Amino acid sequence: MSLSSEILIKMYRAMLRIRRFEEQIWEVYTGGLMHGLAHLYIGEEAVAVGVCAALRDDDFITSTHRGHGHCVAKGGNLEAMMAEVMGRVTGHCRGKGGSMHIADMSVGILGANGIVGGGFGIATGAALSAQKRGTDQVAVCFFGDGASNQGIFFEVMNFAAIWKLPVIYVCENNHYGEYTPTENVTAGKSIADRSLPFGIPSTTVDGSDAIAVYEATAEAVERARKGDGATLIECDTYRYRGHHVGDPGEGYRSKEEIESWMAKDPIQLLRTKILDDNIASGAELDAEEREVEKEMENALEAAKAAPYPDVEEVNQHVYA
Amino acid sequence: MSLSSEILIKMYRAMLRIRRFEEQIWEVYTGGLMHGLAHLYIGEEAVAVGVCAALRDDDFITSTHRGHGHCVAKGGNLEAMMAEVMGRVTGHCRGKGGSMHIADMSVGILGANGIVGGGFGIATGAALSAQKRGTDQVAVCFFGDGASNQGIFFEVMNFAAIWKLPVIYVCENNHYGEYTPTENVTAGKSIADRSLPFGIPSTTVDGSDAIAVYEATAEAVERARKGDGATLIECDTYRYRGHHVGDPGEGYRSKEEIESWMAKDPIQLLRTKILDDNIASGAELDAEEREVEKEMENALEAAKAAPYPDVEEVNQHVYA
Amino acid sequence: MSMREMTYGEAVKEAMAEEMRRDPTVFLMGEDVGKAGTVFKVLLGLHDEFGDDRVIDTPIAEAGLVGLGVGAALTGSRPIVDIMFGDFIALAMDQIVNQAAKLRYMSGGQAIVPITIRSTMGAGRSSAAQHSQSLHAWLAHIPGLKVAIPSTPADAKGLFKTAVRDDNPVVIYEDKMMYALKGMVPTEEDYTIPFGQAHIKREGDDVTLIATSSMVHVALDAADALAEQGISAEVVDPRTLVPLDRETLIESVVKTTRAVIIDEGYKSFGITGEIASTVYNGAFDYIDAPIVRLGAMDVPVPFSKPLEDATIPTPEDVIKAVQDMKIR
Amino acid sequence: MSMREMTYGEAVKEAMAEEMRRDPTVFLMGEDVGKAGTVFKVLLGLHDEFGDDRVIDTPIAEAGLVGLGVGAALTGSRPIVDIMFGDFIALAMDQIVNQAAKLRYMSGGQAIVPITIRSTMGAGRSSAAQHSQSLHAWLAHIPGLKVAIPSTPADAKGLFKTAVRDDNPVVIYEDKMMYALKGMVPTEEDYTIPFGQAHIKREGDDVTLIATSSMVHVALDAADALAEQGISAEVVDPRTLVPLDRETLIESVVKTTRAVIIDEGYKSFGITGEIASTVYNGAFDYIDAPIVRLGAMDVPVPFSKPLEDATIPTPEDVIKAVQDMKIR
Ligand SMILES: Cc1ncc(C[n+]2csc(CCOP(=O)(O)OP(=O)(O)O)c2C)c(N)n1
Ligand SMILES: Cc1ncc(C[n+]2csc(CCOP(=O)(O)OP(=O)(O)O)c2C)c(N)n1
Ligand SMILES: [Mg+2]
Ligand SMILES: [Mg+2]
Repeated sequence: MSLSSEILIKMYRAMLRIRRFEEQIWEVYTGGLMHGLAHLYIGEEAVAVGVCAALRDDDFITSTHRGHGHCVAKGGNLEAMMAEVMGRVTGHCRGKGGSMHIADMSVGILGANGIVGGGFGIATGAALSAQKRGTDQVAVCFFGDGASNQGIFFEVMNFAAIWKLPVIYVCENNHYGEYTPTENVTAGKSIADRSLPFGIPSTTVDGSDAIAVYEATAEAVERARKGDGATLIECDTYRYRGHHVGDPGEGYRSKEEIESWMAKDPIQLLRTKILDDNIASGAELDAEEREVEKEMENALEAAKAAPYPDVEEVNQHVYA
Repeated sequence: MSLSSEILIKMYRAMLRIRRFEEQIWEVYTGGLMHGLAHLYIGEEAVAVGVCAALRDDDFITSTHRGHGHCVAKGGNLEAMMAEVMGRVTGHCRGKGGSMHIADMSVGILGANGIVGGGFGIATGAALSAQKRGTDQVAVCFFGDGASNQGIFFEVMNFAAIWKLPVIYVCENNHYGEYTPTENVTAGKSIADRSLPFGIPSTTVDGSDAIAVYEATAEAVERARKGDGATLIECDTYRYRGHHVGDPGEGYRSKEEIESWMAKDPIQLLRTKILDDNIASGAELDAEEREVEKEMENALEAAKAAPYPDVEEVNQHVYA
Repeated sequence: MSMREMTYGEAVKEAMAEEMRRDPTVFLMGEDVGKAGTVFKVLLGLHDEFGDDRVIDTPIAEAGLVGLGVGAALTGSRPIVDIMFGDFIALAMDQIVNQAAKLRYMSGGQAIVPITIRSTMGAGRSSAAQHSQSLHAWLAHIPGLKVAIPSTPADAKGLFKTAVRDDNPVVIYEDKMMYALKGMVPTEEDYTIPFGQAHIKREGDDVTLIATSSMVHVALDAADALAEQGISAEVVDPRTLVPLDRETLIESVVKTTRAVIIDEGYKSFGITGEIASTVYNGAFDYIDAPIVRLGAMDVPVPFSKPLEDATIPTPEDVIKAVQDMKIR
Repeated sequence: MSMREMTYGEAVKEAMAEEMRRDPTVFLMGEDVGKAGTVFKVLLGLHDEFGDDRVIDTPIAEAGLVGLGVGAALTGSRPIVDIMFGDFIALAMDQIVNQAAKLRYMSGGQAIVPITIRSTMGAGRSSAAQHSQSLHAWLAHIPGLKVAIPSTPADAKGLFKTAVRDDNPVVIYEDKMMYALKGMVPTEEDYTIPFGQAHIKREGDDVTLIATSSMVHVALDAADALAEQGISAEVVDPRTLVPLDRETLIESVVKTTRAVIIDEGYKSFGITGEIASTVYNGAFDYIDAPIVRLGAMDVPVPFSKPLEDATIPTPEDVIKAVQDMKIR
């Protein structure tokens, strides 16, 4: 599969947007502008971006507690996202969800989720709904290595297999669940193997390589749209930062390990590829970067200026 | 593995005891002597008996809603069992559990279970306890093909694998969950495959062949006692009767199918083997049969004569 | 209103069939709901009419089952999910409570989650501790869910249809002991019962019997017997726990000045506490005698029939409670 | 009694360490309880002392985790199972309710299931709808379980030790907002607090504030303010919901004739209804004003701070409720 330069640039830009958004979150958090938790995706950008680049706007995704990257990649709005994280009424969810529940249903983002494994049922059900309604929409379920030990993962794979549902399970194996190394709590040689007993094909890709992720996803999307059912994709990846913004991310992870991952940074990798293949110049890419920077600044300013929701709306939206 | 004639005769006798007990249940039920449900095991005797013959008294089993066979095979007492099914105070559980909760903890029977998949956690936890307490006890979890779709099955296999727990998962694949054919709702080529992603070895055996079941179990028990961890054994089997005593078992299953299974009846198979190998004579086996018949009659009489529990004990045994 | 006699089970089936005919996005899934028509056989025939695509047998995996329903509801379908025994809802609590109930709120009103979860409740079948519970209090406690608990064939039909049409997650409990109960049921296609309207099943002046599901019939039997003793009992059925028609319950007790509340959930920390304290507060100046709460005994439901029988409220229990109030 | 000042979190850790030293069959398992000492860091150091065999990091699989605990408890071990957030108990309800709670009864008294499940409750950390719930009402409803809900460091230690020694399944809820709260705690090794004994946290005559967990401190703050207005409030903490010390609650209200009940569970169908109706009945002839129930607002807990704050009962809410009673 050879990717158009348009897509490559789009992916590059999306990765930058995620990176900048998250760096900004770090500052917003340490600056006391946000409450609660936020789980940073920095280092994993190629996964969300590679996957979502292979999707249509009307396809669905479910996200995780580490959800900003998915939201940006699927078309969430930086301003509405920043406002949400800061609990402002202009947020995607009017400040009611926050970082852990960011959702933009208008572009198929069915929500970040605070329950580890919370997206499995929803994504698989969205695929069932697409099938029942006779569309060719596809649903993607992002989940972590930790989530792969939740029983419902296996339950939904069984459903997906018997009914040939158009769903793609994307595992972001970043080698830790909170402070616990994946191998301590996760049996078997690979998470990708876990779909095989159900007859669902799987593959493992380098999660730092956006193009590889894109290609694996595109293949899975094609299968799904054709009615051939589900796919599991395991992406090998790493979070540079701690489990959440309050965790330095050290102690349980060695300096060497962190550095070895940063040495193959997904954004740098794609930049090099774009430059090597003469798809765009360094100056053009720098211009992208400045634009993203500007967008981010505007988003932050707007979010800061936005009000909190009125206390009167506390009991609105409980029921339709 | 060559089995001693003692074990073969013991297994034959155990299978007869199960068969007679269950035929008796049918009569007790249709005669209005019992309330509620009972799920009959007739046709599947070789599984419970083959497995339990390879266990020690201090090993643990967890059973299912179809639990009489397991209970008999592990050493339950026919009289206490019959009384339990009839809700009498002399039952194993003082009539409080009934058919679906028969338990005799004194011989390691941790209970039949009304929740499909209810034994997974308990058996795996019993194995964990054995490991922590430093014994070499083993725990066996009986479960159905239907239960193999419950998420907790996969959760506990993961636990068992990472901690190398002495547990054996025995799937009784009788090709139906209630009225639904297994293949309609169960993805993949075999249930035995489901442990492979966790690095837990598995095997499939003819569940009508008590000796084959015994041998597979004995191997798994050896692994477990040595500290090498869990095994999954899938037994191909069939229930002759309906899902429960009220269900004729027809309509959703063809006559031919039922007859083809009855043609390789587990009790007849073992009898033939014993006779062919000159381990016992027909007369000796017939004598076994008469003894079982007698035991059963006594059990039934005793159960019928036993009182219901006093209403005063309705709120006893809620707490220790 | 044209009416037809049918059983409670038939009423549920008719509601479902009508809604499936009306709205192509409605489908049903659950364990053995297809050809078998559920283990209670109440849906026999539905699969014949609607086929595999809309009456769907599923694996035994309650969490996944509800999870798929939630995802489908979020994306343009209106699934009905069948959880065979109410006890098994325990396996799907996360999906119901942490997902279905909260998605609308957490998304700031973007989402609707029009899923109907039907399940059963009630002891009395010698099914022992894991197949006899009435756990509706759990779900009534969770904002974002609606909970219906019909006591008659007509209510079953009308509430079920409302549930399917509601844009919110609704859990509807059918007492499995009532499937054969007969009653007159309106036949018109748009017969629905609004949620949050208690129904006075029998009028009376001396005492209010607030009862749910099959306990309504226990209350009605008690009311008959009390009438013979010259005591006039009003029987009020909330019909939905969420929303709860607090006003009607209170008004009745303001009139009668006394109340007995009868529900088949475990007595402690069940719904009778909520209702009793609601009534106490709302009718504070009128209450003449301590409100009596009757619920299932606080023990796991025993298998043995004489024990099981002792755990469920009976008309005699209600009668005794009322007699102790020394009305005349 | 020799005492030492420590935080609520330290008290829990000390209880656990002492019980593990005392009884080799006690072990702890849960997500990130090992080196990380839980995500709240309250158990830091425990793993150093007891090692991998007794302080065990587990996969993220709450149902399996509790299931293993139940099986271990049934066969000679005394596991402590950590469920990080109380919201996640929804994933393990079947194991807790259908297995742990019922095994003893269903086996006719053969089994004991000495498992301690510790989890957290409470909003206030801007953790949104799936990390802020106080769902203790669910488990208090289930016969066969005991439920403890300590409000102070001393109670946390004493109740936790009792839980571990109890032969029944016990669920103990720690409010995560209280981990840093300091208090004096008895140091002797056999300091345990019997279940089913409410504790009067402050004596008073005019009104009884029945409060649980962190709401005890809300009640105490309110009592201080009320004292300045010449109103003497008694603060009573049930400490365990099951068993519930109904007598002490009733006695207090018989004395004061008025009550406010404050709990952080959702208000509707939560524990305040049970307590209110218990008190109404027990103190029927003494009650001078409608009992006020305060609970978390019946909405999924919102993320945005001003909204979240509006959902949790405050001292001002309590004060206002008492003032409305027009005591003087
Ligand atoms: C059901 C549930 N259990 C536990 C948690 C607490 N928790 C939040 S994130 C996390 C680790 C998740 O690991 P993984 O799935 O690998 O995702 P990652 O954080 O590495 O992206 C845990 C245990 C939770 N939110 N939900
Ligand atoms: C959690 C749960 N879901 C559903 C049921 C209802 N049920 C009882 S037996 C059964 C079928 C079980 O099939 P399988 O595991 O293959 O066992 P078999 O009956 O064939 O021995 C079902 C669905 C149940 N008891 N528990
Ligand atoms: Mg991870
Ligand atoms: Mg089967």
